[in-house]
Amino acid sequence: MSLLASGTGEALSFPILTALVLVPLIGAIATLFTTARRPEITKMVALFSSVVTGGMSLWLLASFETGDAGFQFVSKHEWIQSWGIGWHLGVDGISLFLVVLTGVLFPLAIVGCDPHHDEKPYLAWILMLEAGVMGSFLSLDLVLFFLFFEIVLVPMYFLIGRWGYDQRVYAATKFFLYTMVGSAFMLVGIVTTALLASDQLGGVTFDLVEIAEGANFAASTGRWLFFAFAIAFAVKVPLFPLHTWLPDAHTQAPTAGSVILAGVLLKLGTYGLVRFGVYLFPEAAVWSRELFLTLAVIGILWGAIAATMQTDLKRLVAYSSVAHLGFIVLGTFAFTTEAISGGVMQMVNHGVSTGALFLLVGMIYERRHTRAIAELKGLQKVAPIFAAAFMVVMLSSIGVPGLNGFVGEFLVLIGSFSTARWWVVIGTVGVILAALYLLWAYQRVFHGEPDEANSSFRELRLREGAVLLPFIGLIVFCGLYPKPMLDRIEPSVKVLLERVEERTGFQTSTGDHSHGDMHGDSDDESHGESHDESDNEKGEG
Amino acid sequence: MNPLLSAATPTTTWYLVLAAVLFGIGAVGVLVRRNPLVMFMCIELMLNAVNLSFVALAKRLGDIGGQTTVFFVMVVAAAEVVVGLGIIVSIMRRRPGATADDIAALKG
Amino acid sequence: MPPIDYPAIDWLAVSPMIVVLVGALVLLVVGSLTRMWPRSLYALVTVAVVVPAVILEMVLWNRVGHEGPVSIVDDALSIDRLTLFAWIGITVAVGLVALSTSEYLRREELDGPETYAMYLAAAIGAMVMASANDFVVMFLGLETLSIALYVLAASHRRRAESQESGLKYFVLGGFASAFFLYGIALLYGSTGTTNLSGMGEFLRGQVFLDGDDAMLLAGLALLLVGLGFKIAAVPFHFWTPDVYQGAPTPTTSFMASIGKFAAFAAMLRVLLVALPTRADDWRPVVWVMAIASVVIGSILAVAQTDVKRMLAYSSISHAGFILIGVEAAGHSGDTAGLPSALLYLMLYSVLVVGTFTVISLVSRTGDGRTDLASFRGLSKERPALALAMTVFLFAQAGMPVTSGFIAKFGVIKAAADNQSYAVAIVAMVASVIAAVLYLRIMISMWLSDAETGDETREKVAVPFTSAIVILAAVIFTIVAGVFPGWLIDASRDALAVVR
Amino acid sequence: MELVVFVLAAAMILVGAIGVIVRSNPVHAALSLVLTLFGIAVLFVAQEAHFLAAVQVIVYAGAIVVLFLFVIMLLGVDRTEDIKIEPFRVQRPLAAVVGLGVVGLVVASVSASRDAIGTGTGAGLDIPTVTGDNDSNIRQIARSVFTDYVAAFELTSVLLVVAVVGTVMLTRRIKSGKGRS
Amino acid sequence: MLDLIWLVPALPLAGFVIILLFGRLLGEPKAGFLATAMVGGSFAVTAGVFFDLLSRPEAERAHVEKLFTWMPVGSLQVDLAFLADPLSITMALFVTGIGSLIHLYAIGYMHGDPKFSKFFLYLNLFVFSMLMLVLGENLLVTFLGWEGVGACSYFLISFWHTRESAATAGKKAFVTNRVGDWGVMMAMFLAFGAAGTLSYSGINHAAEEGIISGVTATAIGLMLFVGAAGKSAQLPLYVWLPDAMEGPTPVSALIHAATMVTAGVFLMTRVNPVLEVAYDWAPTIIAIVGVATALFAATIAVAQNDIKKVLAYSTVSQLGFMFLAVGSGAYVAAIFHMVTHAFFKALLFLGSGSVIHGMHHEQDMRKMGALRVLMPVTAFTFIIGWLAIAGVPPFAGFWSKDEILLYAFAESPILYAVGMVTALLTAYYMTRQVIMVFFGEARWNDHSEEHGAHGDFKPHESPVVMLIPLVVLAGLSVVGGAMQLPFSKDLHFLEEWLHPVVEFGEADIKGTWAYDNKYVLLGVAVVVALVGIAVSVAVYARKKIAAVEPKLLADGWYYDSAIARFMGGPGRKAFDGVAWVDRNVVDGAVNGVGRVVQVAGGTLRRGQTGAVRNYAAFIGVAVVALLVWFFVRGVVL
Repeated sequence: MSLLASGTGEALSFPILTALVLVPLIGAIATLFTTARRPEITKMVALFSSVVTGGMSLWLLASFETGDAGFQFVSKHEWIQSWGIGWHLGVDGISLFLVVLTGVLFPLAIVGCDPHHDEKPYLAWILMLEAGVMGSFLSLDLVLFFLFFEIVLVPMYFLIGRWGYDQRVYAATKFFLYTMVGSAFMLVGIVTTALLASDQLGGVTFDLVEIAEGANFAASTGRWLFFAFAIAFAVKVPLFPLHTWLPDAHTQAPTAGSVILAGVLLKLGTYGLVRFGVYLFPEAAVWSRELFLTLAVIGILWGAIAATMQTDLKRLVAYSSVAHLGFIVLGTFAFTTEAISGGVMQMVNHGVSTGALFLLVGMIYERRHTRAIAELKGLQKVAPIFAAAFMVVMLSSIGVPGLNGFVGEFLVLIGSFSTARWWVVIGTVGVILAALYLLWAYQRVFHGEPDEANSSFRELRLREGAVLLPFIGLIVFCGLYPKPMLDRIEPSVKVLLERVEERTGFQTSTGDHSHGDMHGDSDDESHGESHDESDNEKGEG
Repeated sequence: MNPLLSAATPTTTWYLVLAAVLFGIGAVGVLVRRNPLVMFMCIELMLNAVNLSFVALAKRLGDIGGQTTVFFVMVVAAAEVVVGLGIIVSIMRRRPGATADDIAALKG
Repeated sequence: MPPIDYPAIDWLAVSPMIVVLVGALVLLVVGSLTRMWPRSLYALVTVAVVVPAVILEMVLWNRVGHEGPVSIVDDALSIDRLTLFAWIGITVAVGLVALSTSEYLRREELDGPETYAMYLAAAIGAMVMASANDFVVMFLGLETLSIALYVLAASHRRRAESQESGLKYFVLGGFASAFFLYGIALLYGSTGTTNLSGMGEFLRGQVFLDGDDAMLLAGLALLLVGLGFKIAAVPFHFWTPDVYQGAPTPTTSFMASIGKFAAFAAMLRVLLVALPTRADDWRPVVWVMAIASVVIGSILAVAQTDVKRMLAYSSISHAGFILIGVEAAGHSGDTAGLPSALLYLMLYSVLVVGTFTVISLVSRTGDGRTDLASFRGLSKERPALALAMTVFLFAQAGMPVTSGFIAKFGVIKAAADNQSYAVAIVAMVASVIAAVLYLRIMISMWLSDAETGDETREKVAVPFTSAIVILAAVIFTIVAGVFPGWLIDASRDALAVVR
Repeated sequence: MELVVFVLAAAMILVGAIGVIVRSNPVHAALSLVLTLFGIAVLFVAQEAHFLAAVQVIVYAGAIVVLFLFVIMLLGVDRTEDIKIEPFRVQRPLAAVVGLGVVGLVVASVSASRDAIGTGTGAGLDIPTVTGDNDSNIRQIARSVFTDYVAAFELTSVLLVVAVVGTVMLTRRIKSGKGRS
Repeated sequence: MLDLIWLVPALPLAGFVIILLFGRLLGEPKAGFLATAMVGGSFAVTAGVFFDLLSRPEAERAHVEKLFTWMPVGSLQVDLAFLADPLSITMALFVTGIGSLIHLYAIGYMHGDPKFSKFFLYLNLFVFSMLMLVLGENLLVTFLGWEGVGACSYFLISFWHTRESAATAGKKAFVTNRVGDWGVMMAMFLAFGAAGTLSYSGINHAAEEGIISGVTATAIGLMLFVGAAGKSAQLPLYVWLPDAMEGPTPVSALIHAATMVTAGVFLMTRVNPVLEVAYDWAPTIIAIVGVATALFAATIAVAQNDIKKVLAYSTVSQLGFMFLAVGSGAYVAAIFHMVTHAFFKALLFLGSGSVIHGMHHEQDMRKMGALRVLMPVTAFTFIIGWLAIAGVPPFAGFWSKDEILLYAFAESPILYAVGMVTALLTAYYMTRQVIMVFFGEARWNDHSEEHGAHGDFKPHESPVVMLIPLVVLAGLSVVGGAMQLPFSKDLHFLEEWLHPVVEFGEADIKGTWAYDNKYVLLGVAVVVALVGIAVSVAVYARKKIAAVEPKLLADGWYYDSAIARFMGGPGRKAFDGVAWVDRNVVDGAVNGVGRVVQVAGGTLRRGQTGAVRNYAAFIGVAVVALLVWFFVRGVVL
């Protein structure tokens, strides 16, 4: 039953996960030592380290043992012994693709975006960001995770603040502080979790696996702790109504910043909810699922509606992220294999498609120096290939089957339907709205007869095309053949859910079809009762 | 002689109460006077009140330590006055006749 | 007449203080008899004094580890690891501050041996405070430190602000000292002793009838006033911003590091050695002071435009964090509070010296350019300096991978250990508010565009000695942030205090 | 007898103290301070602290107040301060609260635990009682200073050095031009 | 042959990929011929599969060809697989058949368009998607195609995207379809929840076995119908289809008449066992919506002047008939009508395209007339299409429409009556169109100056690549009815062929009045059609009766404009409101917190007066507070 059981046996001499964290970090430092007079060398160094990281992540993907639910490539060392904090890294199906996504996205962001000034610190911050994100996805120690989760803010702050657009300082500050508020609660939660668990574990440890496997919190305690974690993640996701930092941050960030922010940073929140919320506090997660489902669904609709009315293209994409991330949260709190696997898929897919979308918007900005939808017109006529690329990415974002955006969304919805019926019914409306706001924007930007300012819009260049190609390739591949991903994700999700079921009695499988009729409510009620009972048991124990 | 007076021999408590009142007057003085020199004097009043308490308590406890402490306090008081007056002198040279309220450039 | 039975003196135990004292006197005597020494020599001599002191302290640390803590000179001083931890922190900080002062004084044309002698003398006061096992001794140490600081604060004779800060510090310091002393008097009256461990022992054996402990508690209240003033906790913090802002910047860093370290060490000793039995009485007060300090310090800091003043308020907020550790230490059987407070102090001291060193460089000739605008464009002009400042600021904000995170983590852990979750959460949220001010400084340094007149400003000079201090502080900040294990263990060793 | 002494001395003290805070001329305030200090010296005697009484008169009333007066004269700040005007409206009410509060609460605390005073087991118990004839007050203090309080005593030397050097630092005239170098 | 079924969609896909990569290289007309060849090849393969199936015993006429597992997770195991059975092959046949004809036609029609190859790119992608839709082994593969055709429809409607109206129409089509997709997704979720699978065989099996309860089946059916209403332009979601006429005419013919819009009917037929399990009122709703749409659209068509708009509303109306059939349980009739409709409606559209082509992109029928002389082939074929749709025997439309009405009568005479009225109207407005376009006086001379560049404007007959498809389709429209003739059980070829998929057939209405009197109904239908034609001739050719073309009908009962007004008015306001709340309330709260901190800081600052006496006073107050606390602790407590 232990998630760790199979993973530790991995006999790997090279600490690949540690390297994944350290290589970009070393790259960042190395970048700083290059001379500012030779920017191409700086860029080479940065690109090299990110490509190496990306390569390693792909190697990780290749040598990942499919079907093994536990953590693999585990790297576990003592670190701050006196506080029970360890350097514990590991990857399982849930984090694997996020790691790969990170590894792939960063080199593309480096190649695809131009900071225009101060290239050296820019690249250093990006690489540092990569190290932070990698660390967050790989950490299996609560404090280590927090450390990476929090440190990520710093490079992002500077990326937005220094290389962003006119409102950049406001946006960067808001992003930093907002996220920090969430982290504040999480830090207290982390510490308390470890201390409360220490009684059962016979010593203070912040090791995620040990706490999750060895400690069982009283119902009310677990709920408080869960909320302390959940607030941080909800801000990061961002979950309605904690989302308003996101449009500002996305809009003001430089293109690479937006790409990375949407591509991987937001996933820290959803990933955290799965890895630390549900895994550590299954009882509390089940107990509070209605709240999160509701917020997720509100977020889906709210983000979509708000996106519709935006006048700034980048802001529109940012709000679309709010909606898309709502699906992931919906899936997470549905507690079915399909839904959570779909959620994990969606994390990756959203990273790819929204990342590409931001790249494209960035290219528009590069050419036109505006993001205002009203000032763009008829681009498809002057730049058909560009428009086509935009279209593919946009369709992925809308969730057209055959492209990657659909897979995650669909799995989330179909998986959630059995346990969160009415939320799905409402949430699916977001699918309609996605088409509305994206197509409307597309029409305003690309259709029509280009006016004078837009008629000189440059067609996609080779380098830009080369950057977009992997994105589009992934969009199509993951949409048509998600099986390799699902095969790796599913075992880990299954084990996680078995745990939820075991601890809470919540019926997580969609398997029982004998009473699959419209009376979904009665199902929900029976779930409610069963976990209430388990509360009582834990309260006494 | 009225019985109250005859019965009453000043106890330690009397001294302590007197010291408290003196301390209070000193504290009020610091708050209401604007001349920094007078404020210092008020602080001296407070220190003297403490000294009085120490001495009275020393007697009550039968412990010489209280008296010794007073001795040290006097040293401290002297040192404080020296330094304090030094500060005032250096300020007053620059701004003759300034009151404590005038010296408020740093605020907010 | 019976001969006086002089107490035996453990010379090794007091040797660090003697070294420092000798250093002070040498600087004073030789310095005033000779002509101006070559550049930086005063500071280097100060460092040369500090180094053997630190070595001796480490030797003592080892000895205490083997032989256990002792109290010396007729129980007047305690030599335990709490003392030594504080001593090491104090002496190291003195060395750093002295180095950072060197070029400052040259720039401000105030060079001379007196400042360094003052530092060392003040350090003795601080060391005495940290080790005092007797209220009289503690009071004298406190006054030594305070008087030295009054003088240092007012020592920039060209700046009216400096003198103003000296006067304010002096008046309020004297006022607070009087309360402190009165508190000692009342405690003395209730327990019959001025000795901390004696008092603790007496109180352990004493059962107070109804109201009998009123004087004791009044004394405790007044004692807390004095200590609260020295550590700059709300509501005794009013002097802090004015004095920090007005004082010469190296003095500010002296106050913020050494002053705070000594005062907190003294506070811990008073509360944990003399008055642990009254923990239920003082803990709520400390609790309130802690919360008020973190919140009000942070909120007030946000509204400032002067960097020194901001950091003064932020130091109030930091004091609140340390008080959380103190509060935790007041719970019976707690083993996390005291180490966390000490660890915080150690990490914060170095951090704050580094921060103020940067400020002293940016303040330029005249020590007046400390508003946010003065930091504008620093990243262009002095990128390395700006980067160092950024590290310090993030550390102060408690970002991971810096010492600041470890410090906060320790305190939060101590609070959580004692179920003080509310404090922990309030403190963390307040630290977010405080982050605003660190961000504002960073915005000035990194993100603001140059404005007209910027190019005619005096360039920021980074002299060698200051660079060393900053570099050392940066390295320590990061090393302690990444590998804090040894410091945590050391702070934990300090639990075994002389009771 | 004791009562009379106490009342008279207390009257001196309080009159002097009030004089310090109400006399608008700083010179008068300083002179009132002398009155208070004398009154305290009297009470020191009444409380068997003969040595301290002497020191109080010599050092305090003598040296310190003279120093005050000297500085007043030096700086010429003997102008009267209009204490009828208070620029801060809240200041005096607060002062009243503080004064009454501190006095009231300390008095209340002291009287609440008046019977408990003296039950302490002081560290100086081995020293003969203050009133005993076998050793004079000055000897007892000397013994105490060089045994129990030797650390404090040594520390006063540092304190005084600090005070002296500090005063020098503060009051030395600034050299114009490029400093001393 | 069956295992080559994957080739059917693969060929158009290959065409798509080749044109995508080398489209510019190929250029006109090679890209068009390549695309046509691909679809033609696909048709050939389909035909092969058809004959293979035909050669097998009825029980074995289903073949699943699995390519790979698409989404395997948990209990959801979805394969990317094709199902070759009579229904899907029927669909595939006419999709590829008509598709290749229209491709061919488009080569001529799109001649000279700068985006010639791109047009075929989309067209091939569309055919691919449509084939995925019909060949899908499960709901999800169908949905892949379903959305794919939607996307292609979007691309093609807004093909001339520089025209604002085209762009808007494309978007409208997509979004409206998405509303329907919501229903399809719901149906999939429900089906998966109930049956644990998305494959048709699994779902249908579960329905037959009673694993899917009545209520769930009803829900699935209605949700699928929501989807079908979107895709097949039924009330209330039909609004996009008339606008979709903004696309090039081959697109209108292929997508918005023959193939895509019938997907809803196909889907309902696919899951007919589920509908059988559903509560009785569920199909009735479908029938009512269908017939209502039919009538509604027919009334609108009466007053249209745009040659394509008439056909568009006619399409909506005819689709309504198909749903009437579905709702009445006449799946075979629905498919039958779908096929015949594909023939004649494609024919009509292509004919109209030919007219438009000849008229240099003039679409207003009021500016046409007497074209039969100048465009004889077009006119001839168009007239055949007209007769077919008007329900004149022996043309294809007569048979299929009649069968539907037969079943409708069996269900309810009211449905039948409404259907009949619609049929009357259909005959009427189609006659009107034929007269306006091909007969009467030539009105286009009057407007020659409006055609700018063409100095001597004269309509001309279309090139031969465009005429071949017309002729072929005209032929099919004539003989198409032979698939399913009512006279004898032996002539029910289609019913027989579809039997493995659709068990419900004529046997089920045996004994009703309608069944017993089906020849009477047949006669009534003929009469009605002729009456419609006669009246129309009286009105438009002979001008004996004044034309009734109220604005109400011309504007489609103001339905579309009401929606537009709602979306532009309250709808937009509501959206704006959300954005406003987001900005001012949700974000305002965040900034408000910041402001509160700042204000608090500013207020607290004022306590920091700089006056040392104030500080002392504050400290003093704090001292008093501390003393009070400790006094309370010591004395009171």
